[in-house]
Amino acid sequence: MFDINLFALFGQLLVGLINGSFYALLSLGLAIIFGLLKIINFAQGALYMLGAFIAFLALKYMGINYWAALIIVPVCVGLVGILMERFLIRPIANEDHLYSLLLTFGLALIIQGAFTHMFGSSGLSYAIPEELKGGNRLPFMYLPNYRAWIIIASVAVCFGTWYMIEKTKLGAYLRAGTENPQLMQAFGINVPLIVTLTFGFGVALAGFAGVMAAPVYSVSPDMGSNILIVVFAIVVIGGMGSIGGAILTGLGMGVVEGLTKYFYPEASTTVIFLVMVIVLLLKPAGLFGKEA
Amino acid sequence: MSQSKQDFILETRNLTKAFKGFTAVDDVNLKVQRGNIHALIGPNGAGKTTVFNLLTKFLQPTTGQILFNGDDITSMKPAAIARKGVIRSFQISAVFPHLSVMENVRVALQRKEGNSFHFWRSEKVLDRLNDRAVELLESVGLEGFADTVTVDLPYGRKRALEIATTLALEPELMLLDEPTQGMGHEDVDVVTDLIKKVSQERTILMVEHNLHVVSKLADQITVLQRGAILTEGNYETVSNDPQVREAYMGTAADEVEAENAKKAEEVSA
Amino acid sequence: MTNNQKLNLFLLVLALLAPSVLYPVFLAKVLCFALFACAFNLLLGFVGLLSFGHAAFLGTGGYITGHLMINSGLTPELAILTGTAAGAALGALFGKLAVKREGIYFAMVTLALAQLVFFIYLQAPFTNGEDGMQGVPRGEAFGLIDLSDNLTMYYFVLAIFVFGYWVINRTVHSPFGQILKAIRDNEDRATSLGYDVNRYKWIAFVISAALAALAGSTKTLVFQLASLTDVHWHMSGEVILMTLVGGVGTIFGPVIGAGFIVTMQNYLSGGELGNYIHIIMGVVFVICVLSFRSGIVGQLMKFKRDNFS
Amino acid sequence: AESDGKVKLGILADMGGVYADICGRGCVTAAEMAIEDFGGKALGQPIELVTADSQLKPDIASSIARQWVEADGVDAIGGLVSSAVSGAVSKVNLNAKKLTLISGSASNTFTTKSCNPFNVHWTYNVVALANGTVKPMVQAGKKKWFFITADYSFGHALEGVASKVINENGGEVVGTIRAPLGTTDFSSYVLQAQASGADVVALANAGNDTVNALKTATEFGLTEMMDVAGLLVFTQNAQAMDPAVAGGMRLTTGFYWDMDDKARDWSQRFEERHGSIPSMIHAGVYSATTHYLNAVEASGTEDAAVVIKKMKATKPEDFFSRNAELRADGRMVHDMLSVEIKKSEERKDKNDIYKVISVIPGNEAFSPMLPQCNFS
Amino acid sequence: MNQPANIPSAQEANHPNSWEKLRIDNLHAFYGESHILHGIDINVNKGELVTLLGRNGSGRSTTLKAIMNMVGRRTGSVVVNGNETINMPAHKIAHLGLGFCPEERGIFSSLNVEENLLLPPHVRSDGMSVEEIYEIFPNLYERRTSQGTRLSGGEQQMLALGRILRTGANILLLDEITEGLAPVIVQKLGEVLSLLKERGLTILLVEQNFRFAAPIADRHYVMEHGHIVEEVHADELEAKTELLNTYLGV
Ligand SMILES: Nc1ncnc2c1ncn2[C@@H]1O[C@H](COP(=O)(O)OP(=O)(O)OP(=O)(O)O)[C@@H](O)[C@H]1O
Ligand SMILES: Nc1ncnc2c1ncn2[C@@H]1O[C@H](COP(=O)(O)OP(=O)(O)OP(=O)(O)O)[C@@H](O)[C@H]1O
Ligand SMILES: [Mg+2]
Ligand SMILES: [Mg+2]
Repeated sequence: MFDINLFALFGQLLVGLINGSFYALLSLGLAIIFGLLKIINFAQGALYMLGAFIAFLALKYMGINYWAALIIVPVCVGLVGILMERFLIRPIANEDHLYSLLLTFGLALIIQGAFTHMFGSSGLSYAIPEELKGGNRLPFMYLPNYRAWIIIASVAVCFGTWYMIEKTKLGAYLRAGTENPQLMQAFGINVPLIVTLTFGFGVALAGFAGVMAAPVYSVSPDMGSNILIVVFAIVVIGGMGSIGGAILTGLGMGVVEGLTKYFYPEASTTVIFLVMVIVLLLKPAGLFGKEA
Repeated sequence: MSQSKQDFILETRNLTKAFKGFTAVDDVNLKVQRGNIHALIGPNGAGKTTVFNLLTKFLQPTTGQILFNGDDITSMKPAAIARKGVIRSFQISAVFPHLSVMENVRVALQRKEGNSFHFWRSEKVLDRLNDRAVELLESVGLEGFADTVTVDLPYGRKRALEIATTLALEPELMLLDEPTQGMGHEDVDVVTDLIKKVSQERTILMVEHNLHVVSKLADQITVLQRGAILTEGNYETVSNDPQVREAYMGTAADEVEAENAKKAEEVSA
Repeated sequence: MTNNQKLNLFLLVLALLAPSVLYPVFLAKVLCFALFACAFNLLLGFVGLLSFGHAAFLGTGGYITGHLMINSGLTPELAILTGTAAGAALGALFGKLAVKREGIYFAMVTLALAQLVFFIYLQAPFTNGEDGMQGVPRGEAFGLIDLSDNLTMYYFVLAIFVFGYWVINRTVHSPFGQILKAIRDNEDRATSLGYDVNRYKWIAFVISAALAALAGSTKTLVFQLASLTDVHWHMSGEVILMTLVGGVGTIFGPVIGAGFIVTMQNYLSGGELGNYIHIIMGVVFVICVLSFRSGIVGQLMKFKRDNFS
Repeated sequence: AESDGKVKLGILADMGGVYADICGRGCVTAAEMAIEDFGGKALGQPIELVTADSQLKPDIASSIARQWVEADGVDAIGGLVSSAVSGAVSKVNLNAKKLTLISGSASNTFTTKSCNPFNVHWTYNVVALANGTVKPMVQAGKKKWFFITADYSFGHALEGVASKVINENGGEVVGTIRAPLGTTDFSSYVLQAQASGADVVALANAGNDTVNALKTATEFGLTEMMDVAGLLVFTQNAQAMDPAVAGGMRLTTGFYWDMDDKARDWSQRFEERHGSIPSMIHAGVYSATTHYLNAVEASGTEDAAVVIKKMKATKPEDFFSRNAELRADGRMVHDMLSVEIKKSEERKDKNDIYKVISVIPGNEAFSPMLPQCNFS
Repeated sequence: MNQPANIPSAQEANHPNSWEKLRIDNLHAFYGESHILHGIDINVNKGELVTLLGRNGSGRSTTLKAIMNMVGRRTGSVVVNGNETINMPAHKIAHLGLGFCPEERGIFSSLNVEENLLLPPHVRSDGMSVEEIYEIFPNLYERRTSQGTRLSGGEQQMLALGRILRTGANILLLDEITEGLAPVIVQKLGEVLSLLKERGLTILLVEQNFRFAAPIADRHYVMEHGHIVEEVHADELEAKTELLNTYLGV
């Protein structure tokens, strides 16, 4: 009996890690946009949903398979993001950041509303690609291949992104450019372009997460809004703008959630917010954030 | 001991502030005499602003004590210290940009009214402060600007306003961080005179790089270097100290003396 | 000033006559949200703090009042009072945690705390979770006035609204309000002048929370129902929208904004356009942010300034 | 309660939410069809139909209902998916003495705990589902049950009733887990179910939740270890499920479009108008509306107090209601169907999803009337 | 020191057509509604050090910002190394060899001192090496790993200047760089500027501290209310002292 529970516990931890990978991908996207551009992108969830839908439609109407979608969809979503930034967000770039938050909040409502209107909200299902069907029986649980793939793929993407931003000159430009764009221009750096691309990239990550999610969660218009607030919390816990923080916290919170689901399921929805409040009290700038 | 209590309005004992792997203020024992204008000078990064931040508790000392009028204020909150009569000005001018010049002063005066938490009373009760406010503005030559919105003031005027608001609190001890920074010469002179003027019946501790100002104003000078006190004394002693020249003043000191000498002649002539 | 008073008087008369043409319950709803938005705006518009968790106070007021009306013999005004007090208490708690933080952090902390509250209410038995607290009796105000009649209810709500509106108005134009203004302008300076900035923010927060709860309590009485909608973060978003549409930092703006949004929602959810409601609200949001930031009242005031002075 | 001699019907549905396909525009269409088939007029005046989106929120539903019955002279409100919404509306209608024609909700509370003289509960309820689906399985020797329950009133009710049935038939509930409404990732719940060592994992949820839960169950190989029973599955959900997974699953429904000619005939008309085959709720709305209109016509007034008596006095009889009666407690009792989801090879087309296993007589499916709810 | 850097600039110096580095004609600048600069004419030749004097608010910083196209709107003509820039986006202008050190220093808090130093991209090949810069400003070396805005007022000033010396810009726009610096450092800066001049760099300097500017400058422009009201050559200083006093209140 006991060991079964222990197995169950391991299982929960692993599942937690899988969910964590999605949190990581999404909060990474948010953190980039949020930390580097000081834009709070409330539409991130909606774009994640968009990613899943594009994958679904591409498969249904154009026969574009999962693997192709992994590349194509992020690009499409990224483009959507670039258009958003260029034509909606940039005009208010100099206003209080509160406005960009509200703007994207509105966009989120629109996107989700539109898809609900077109597809209804009882989800559509996207088949797991043949190559990743089936799974392996670990000592403590049956691990579907696709779930394993989720962990590997997202960790890889996350690390790549982290490296690009924290360890390259481009990253430094980004960080500085958000602080004092005018001066960076004066130094000879095309800040608006960088900003647009960064936004596009941050959003593309959401699209990528969307494709990853399509086969395991049902593709439905509200799949984004459900997860968004949690991801927000994660970005804050990790320390706004801290890329590494967002990734680690994403994975970590997934695990924490898994544990709660095992020990006290009722609290599984609350736990992350509890953590967030505590963290903010003890370490205002978040676990990995630089003290303001 | 009781002796020092009367003489020194402010005293720090082994005041130390360490940032990550770096000691900005190192075991400083500062004694500020009541009624003096006391200047704190030193190379960049010597720790002057940090000392100010410690005195006003915008930073927590790592170790050491701060005594004001003999009682220990080391563990007080910034606002509490301000209420005790220690008021500071900032290295960059600190005013309420979107309030009118008059309102700026009134905000300071209002504190003593004790009605600042009264959200159920009409703001009209504040009008009785206007006369005093106008007086203060006159004392810094801003009477003409009473209704201007503060953003639109030229830099020097902002400084003056800041000093007026500070005065409104009738501080026992004023801390001025580079009061003349970024000012044209005439502004410098205005502010210098202003400080002289307001230094009556109160003590002033100031950070200043402009040696002319220092030489004109300071009764007592403390030189900081690398967070520690290098020497103390009046302008003569300090400016003739070779270490100080080497570390801080350079030949600038001579110019100043020359100038002062010249001025002296002019006066005598 | 006198002009202003004239205007207020005119509006009051308008409010008194309104029920003769419009459905009182609808009007009451508008007033409740108007009060809610005003309370929110006290914080955003006059202290510069964006709370993304004000729904928590609205909902708390509602649930507490509802619970008391159902299970205790309290008269409505007392139940409302308790609900408001509860909101204030919660606000005091939130405030203690939140006011230390600034800008976006503040928004996020409030959001998180509100989410906590949401999930607590979701699970707490006395709220009936998703079903909501249904069939709350309106009771008799002061034990005399039967509120079950919609018209009476409306006037009762109007009275409460006027009171709340007065409180806000007064707070803004009080010695306290002056300091808030100063703090908003330059916090460090306010501190160095000896003002305990967080105290002031905290008090403002509590006032705002209390009034939000007052709105919630009243709303529950009007609809005889308290539900999770009032605690959901969407509600926190809506109140921002209302304030934005009406005009951030203008005292009357939120009232207009609330009126506008509530009317729109009513019209939409009542009619064929039901399933467009989110899209349309989103569009309104975007339009406001892009080209209408000073809100209706803000625009009007600008127009007045440009043309009549 | 005073009558204006004009029949005005309100349909409150979920136009954009998770139940939109189950009772959204479809419910409106069904009501329209009912009115047209009735001739469009009652008491000599054209029948008015108003519709609105409840957004599945009790507060919105209640305020719309209030406006309708207090200001707009609506006589009866139908459609009503989600117990929360129905509850709120029924409260309002009780005050205003207007009829509540519930076709979409599953909870049995409207004819038990919170029954009232103006409630009419059509189509199905949790008891019927439990009796229809759970009982036979337990009797077939599936003794140990594990519940994955939607964490709100409907889920709790369903779980409660089902557990009762299980225990009465000598089975046992080895564990339950409550998943928040709208959960997208059931993997951790599925793991617990796996660890529970049960024979059957019962999904006491609806709509997307069911679809997602089942999907995850398959992915983690649960379906190979134990049976999965969807306690409430609508045709739309069944279509959304991968036949390879859902194929062979037993479930209970109040109606199946392909059950016989009368049903087929109506369903085809519905499909032509609405674009997809009707759910049991669509059919229920049509049936309830028709029965209501008949009663109005027969009693010569739309005054609810009178009409409800008439409705209870006459037996509903149409393509949906078989051996049906509207009991004094407002429960419409009729034959339910026990069906099995067809495997892909058995399917002719995308609409061919169920094969009917047996008919469950109404009095077996539904629980007997409670004395305190007898409003005859 | 640093011979290799010296030689090419020396050669350039003999290039006649690269003589005029900066030419400003009838430059107007606006911040939203407010019209700050009213038709400025300035030209600076290769290897010259020219100062802009004037009272607070007279528009000196705005002039520099206008050259970098950092103001709300600007009209007129600004020719840098022979290229008209009036319609150029800000980020292109720098690459013509311009280096700008703003009044408010603009140190980046999200970067540490060294990152700040390395941030601005090279606009030309021959910039100072990081070592040289540390040599001039030892404080920076000491604090190189700490967050940029944690530096003291003066250290930030040093960083702001050091930063653009690295980029190899050969036209420097410097706004009140002695502000808040200890006298010794100010002297050091004087020497640095002279050194840069020798290297053939062109410098437009906004300065309050006339004593600092006088000895090193070739020419002075005096500004008032957004106009150039006087041009004074180094050799005329004696003669025009009175005049300057009236303008500047020295
Ligand atoms: N928050 C901080 N974290 C780390 N180091 C700091 C911090 N604040 C100041 N320092 C360091 O402490 C030293 C003293 O700083 P301070 O601002 O007191 O110098 P200062 O004497 O005011 O110089 P200046 O005359 O240039 O203003 C500097 O080297 C600075 O880099
Ligand atoms: N961003 C801005 N928006 C509006 N007006 C501005 C802005 N910056 C400067 N000004 C105004 O332009 C005028 C010139 O400012 P500028 O900074 O060029 O003066 P300055 O000569 O540099 O004086 P100092 O730098 O010593 O204050 C001043 O009246 C100032 O108020
Ligand atoms: Mg300093
Ligand atoms: Mg300047």
